[in-house]
Amino acid sequence: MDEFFFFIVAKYNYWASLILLFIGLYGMIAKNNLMKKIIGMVIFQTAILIFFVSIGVKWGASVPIIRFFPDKQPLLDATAYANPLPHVLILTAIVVGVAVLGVALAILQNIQRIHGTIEEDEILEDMRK
Amino acid sequence: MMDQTPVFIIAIPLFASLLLTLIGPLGPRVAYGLLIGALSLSLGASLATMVRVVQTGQAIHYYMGDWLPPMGIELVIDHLSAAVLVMIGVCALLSGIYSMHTAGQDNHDRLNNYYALFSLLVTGLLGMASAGDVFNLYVLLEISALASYGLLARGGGKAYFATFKYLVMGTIGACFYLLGVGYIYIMTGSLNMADLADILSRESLQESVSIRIGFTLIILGIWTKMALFPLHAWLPNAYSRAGTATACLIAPLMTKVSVYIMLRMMFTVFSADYIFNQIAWSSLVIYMASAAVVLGMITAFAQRDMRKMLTYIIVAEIGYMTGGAWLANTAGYTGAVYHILADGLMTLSLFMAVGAIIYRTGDTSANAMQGIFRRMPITAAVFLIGAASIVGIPPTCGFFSKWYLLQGAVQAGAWIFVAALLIAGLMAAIIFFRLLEAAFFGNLDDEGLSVGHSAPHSGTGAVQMREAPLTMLVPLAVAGAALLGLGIYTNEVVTYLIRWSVPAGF
Amino acid sequence: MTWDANLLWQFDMLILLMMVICAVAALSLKGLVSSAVVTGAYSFFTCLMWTHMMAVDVAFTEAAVGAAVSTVIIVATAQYINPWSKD
Amino acid sequence: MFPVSFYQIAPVIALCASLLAVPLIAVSGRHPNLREFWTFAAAALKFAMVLSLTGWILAGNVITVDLINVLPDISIQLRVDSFGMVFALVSSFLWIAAALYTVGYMRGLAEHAQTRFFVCFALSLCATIGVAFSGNLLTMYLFYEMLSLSTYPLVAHHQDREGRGGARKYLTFLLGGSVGMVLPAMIILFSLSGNLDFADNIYGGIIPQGTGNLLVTILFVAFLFGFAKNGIMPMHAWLPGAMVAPTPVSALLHAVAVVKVGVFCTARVMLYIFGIDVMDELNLGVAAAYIVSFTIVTASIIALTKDNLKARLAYSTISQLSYIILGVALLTPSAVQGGLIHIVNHAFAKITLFFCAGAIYVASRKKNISEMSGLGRVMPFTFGAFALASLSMIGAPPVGGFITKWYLLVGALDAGQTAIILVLLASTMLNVAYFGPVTYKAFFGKPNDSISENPKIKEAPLIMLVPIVAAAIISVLLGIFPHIMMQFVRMVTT
Repeated sequence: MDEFFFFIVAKYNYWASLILLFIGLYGMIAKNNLMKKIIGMVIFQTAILIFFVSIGVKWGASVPIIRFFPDKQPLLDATAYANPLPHVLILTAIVVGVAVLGVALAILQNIQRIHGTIEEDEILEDMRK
Repeated sequence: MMDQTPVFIIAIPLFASLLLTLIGPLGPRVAYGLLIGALSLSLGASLATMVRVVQTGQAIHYYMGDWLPPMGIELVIDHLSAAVLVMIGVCALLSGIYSMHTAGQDNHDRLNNYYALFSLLVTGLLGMASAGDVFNLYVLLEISALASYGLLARGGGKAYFATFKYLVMGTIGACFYLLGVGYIYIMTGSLNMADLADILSRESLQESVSIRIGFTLIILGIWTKMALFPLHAWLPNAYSRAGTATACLIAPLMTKVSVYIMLRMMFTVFSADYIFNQIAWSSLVIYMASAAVVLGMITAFAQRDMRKMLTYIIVAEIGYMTGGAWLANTAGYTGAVYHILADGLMTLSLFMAVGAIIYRTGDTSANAMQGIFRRMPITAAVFLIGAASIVGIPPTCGFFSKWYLLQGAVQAGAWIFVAALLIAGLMAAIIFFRLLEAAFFGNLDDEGLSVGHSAPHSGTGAVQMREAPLTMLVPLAVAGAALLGLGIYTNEVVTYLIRWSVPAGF
Repeated sequence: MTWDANLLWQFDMLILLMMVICAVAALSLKGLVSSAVVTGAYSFFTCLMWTHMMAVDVAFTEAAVGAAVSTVIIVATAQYINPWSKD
Repeated sequence: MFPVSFYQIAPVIALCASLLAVPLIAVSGRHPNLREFWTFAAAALKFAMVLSLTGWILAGNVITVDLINVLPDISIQLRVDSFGMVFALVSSFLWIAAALYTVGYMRGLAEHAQTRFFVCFALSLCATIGVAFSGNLLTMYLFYEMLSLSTYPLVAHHQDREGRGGARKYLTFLLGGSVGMVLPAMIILFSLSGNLDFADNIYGGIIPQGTGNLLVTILFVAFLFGFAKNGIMPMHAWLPGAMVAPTPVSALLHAVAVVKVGVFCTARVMLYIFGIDVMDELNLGVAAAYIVSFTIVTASIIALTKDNLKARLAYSTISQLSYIILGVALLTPSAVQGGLIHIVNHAFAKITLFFCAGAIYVASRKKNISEMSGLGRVMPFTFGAFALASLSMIGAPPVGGFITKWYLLVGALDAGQTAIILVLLASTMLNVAYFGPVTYKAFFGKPNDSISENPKIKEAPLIMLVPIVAAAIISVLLGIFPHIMMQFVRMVTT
């Protein structure tokens, strides 16, 4: 039981990102309001990003900025820093996410303009007419 | 200069799209010229690269800014990507030329922005085909996806909602892919494809659950993007409601490039051995592909709207390629890759032919086909060639891809896939026969319009011919000729390009 | 400052809990504007989480792009459309 | 006679002659005389090329020409051997006759869309020669499909509901057979044997040793029924439906190009892909012989019930085609020779019959046999030719059909198949029963009012009459001098 508890707790950020992932997925698929779908999408993307950043975390590591100490060599030991590569990737992914959000909202405004609503069932009804 | 061709392929359309957003006041003519120029140059660079790859027999590795992998961005152009790059280049250039009249019709204002998105989409596709890095692939996937959302939404009206659905599904797919990449990265610490392939081939990782989850997520993400059968629901509405010029660009290319990514992931990053012996989903995927082929064709049969019919045929064609790739033998793989090239051209010529018919008649239903052979003989001829190719009649290229796929299915003993391919061929024959009969004889139901037996008639003179404008007709004719040309030169394509990329272990 | 789970894991848990709560709230609130604001809060907690994970550069970006720009454009759109959702 | 290099080019020229004529015909659509000139020029060139090859082939040579390498292991390959020569000679010669007749028919009835008609006519002849000269199964399949598609507009020529329905049925059966059966069978065969080239002789075949019997049988059945142009029941249904086409097309379809291509492909596959040895070992020959025997008898009985002359001829065709396959299926040399020579004999006789039917229609607008009573007195040449050709169908000496029957009977005796002999005799009786009355009534029946009171009814135009009489005479000559064609056929079996 302890081992299982440790298994759950030690990787809690992975579990949290998984929960957020499913919340987001639920929002994208089950919600009727298109704006809610978009918010679900944001949550979904962020969950994956949290997962990615968690990869770079290490025990006893610090912010990946090389530290200089007075009268000492700079600390160049890689184990002292969190892995920065996922961070770099995530920066790109965040920007991509915002771009998608922007396009989605633009389309949403046009849907409102054309159909007069952003509720999915009402749109489908409107299209059937 | 020749060493730099790989980067020109992508950089030229990228900078063109930036430039295009800035030159709005100069008018649509300038924008059109710039777009065509950029696409031609990019195609030229692709061709030059392909020639180099074929001559040297080796993949070209290009390091962006001389940063070496696994840190730097690497472009890898091997035989497979060279073939796909040229296919993308040709399709993009043809649909670019074709867009002159229709783009203006669909987008009344700011044509330069439309062309900027057009160029950006092509950049993303070309980048995906040449990326040597799984994360770059994600970024380029999203670039092309974003551009395609923008383009598809410009169809107006009902296109917005269809695009929104596509956007949601596309984002889910891309995020799954990214999550899968994350899993792979945890286990390997690398994102470079060649590097990953090297690490993943180690014994210790073969059994790893994380790798397996990563692979599953990546493949699911790609399947969503390429609209494989149960995940295809977004595609028909999104594509059929787009503007004509947009549909001609996106329909042939987006899904085909996604199939290319699937092949890349399956055989370059992971290995054939891992996919077929460790994962061992083959039979399930073959069933899915068979279902895609048959149900896609059946649904296509039920459509009255011509473009919607074509989009369901795309769904079926995706089944062809997926099935071929998962047959786990050389013939199946060859068929899948050849079908990427063939289907790109087939779909392009059919969409362009239908677009030209819609342009002249203003009708998107099958009724528009009536009497097309008399009124628009060249368009009708290209439509006929494209239809023959989908049905699989020699010497069009569709026959040869079907040949390889069937051969692979027979060798693999996948009889369900054989049956699905044959049924799909016959269904396609019926679908197109209906349209072509109307195109040939005029009215579908009423005999009044058809030319009676006794009426003396000299043929072409009586009905006024009214072909689409030249900018539509020329790419249309080129695409039709390319279908035949690709079919006749199957041997060369297979020998010089596809055979080189057959993964080890087949 | 280093990653030390013994010292700060309760804080970590708290942030994650807040994120989940914000996510659920953002999806279930009827008013779209409040939904948008809660999404901004969600972004802000993400930002904190990342700071805590030693990813300050990502946290900066998220603060600027996620918490600020995204919230602003969502709120702006919510103004343009019907601000009350059915679910 | 000619330099050797000539023999490499001649088959290609023969193939392309009609293909090259297509754009010329299409362009000169507004000048009927020029348009017809191109047809004749192409037909003459084609026939000359085929004729020039005869000496070389008779000397025992086989010409192979690789055109394009379409797949790494298979190329589009032409091969001229004595078997293909028989068919190529017949079809290229009959194109000239048919073209002559067609011009008369089309102008006589002032048909619409004549340019399209001649274009498709030329295309289908190109495909026919392609099938005759194909060197492997893929090439044959390619031209087979080309023929199906290029004859579609011909069948649907009238563009009315009936014509469209017939053409739809036509394409459904042909494409269904070829895409649904021949294509997969071909690919399975390719997976088994690694190539699709026809074997050098008719005994060995190319199916590798040790292939499962069941698989071979399945392949055999797929090929037998898949080449639906051969009209074996139940894949025959397109043939009566395609009767709605103008008569020159029916003549072409039923006598020369289409059905003969079906039969030729079936025979080619049976002899050069499976080989006599394999068919003998698995009893496939006997099975096929009984299947086609059923077709022979049933089709003849159905023919008896038809009053429409063209429909009767159509069922007669179904029955006669099965003779050819029957001969091949009996697997003895005489029977194979008898079957193959029937390609020639039936072609000339049946084209005469169809030409006659068309001439009667042009002259008197009559389609039904019951209305033709007494017509022979007004149209003696037409009905004379008709009588000769029916004799050939029946198998009476001295007309060509006799040779067929003779060899088939000898072959059946060799094979020891008494039942087949009975089938042949029964079908001969039935042939007499359905062809005899037509000629008898025409010459000796009492003319009904519409004929005796209408002085306009006279012989068809000369341009139609010449091919009719010529084909009938050749039909007779084939019976008197059978060795001209038999020497090709004998080379097949040795």
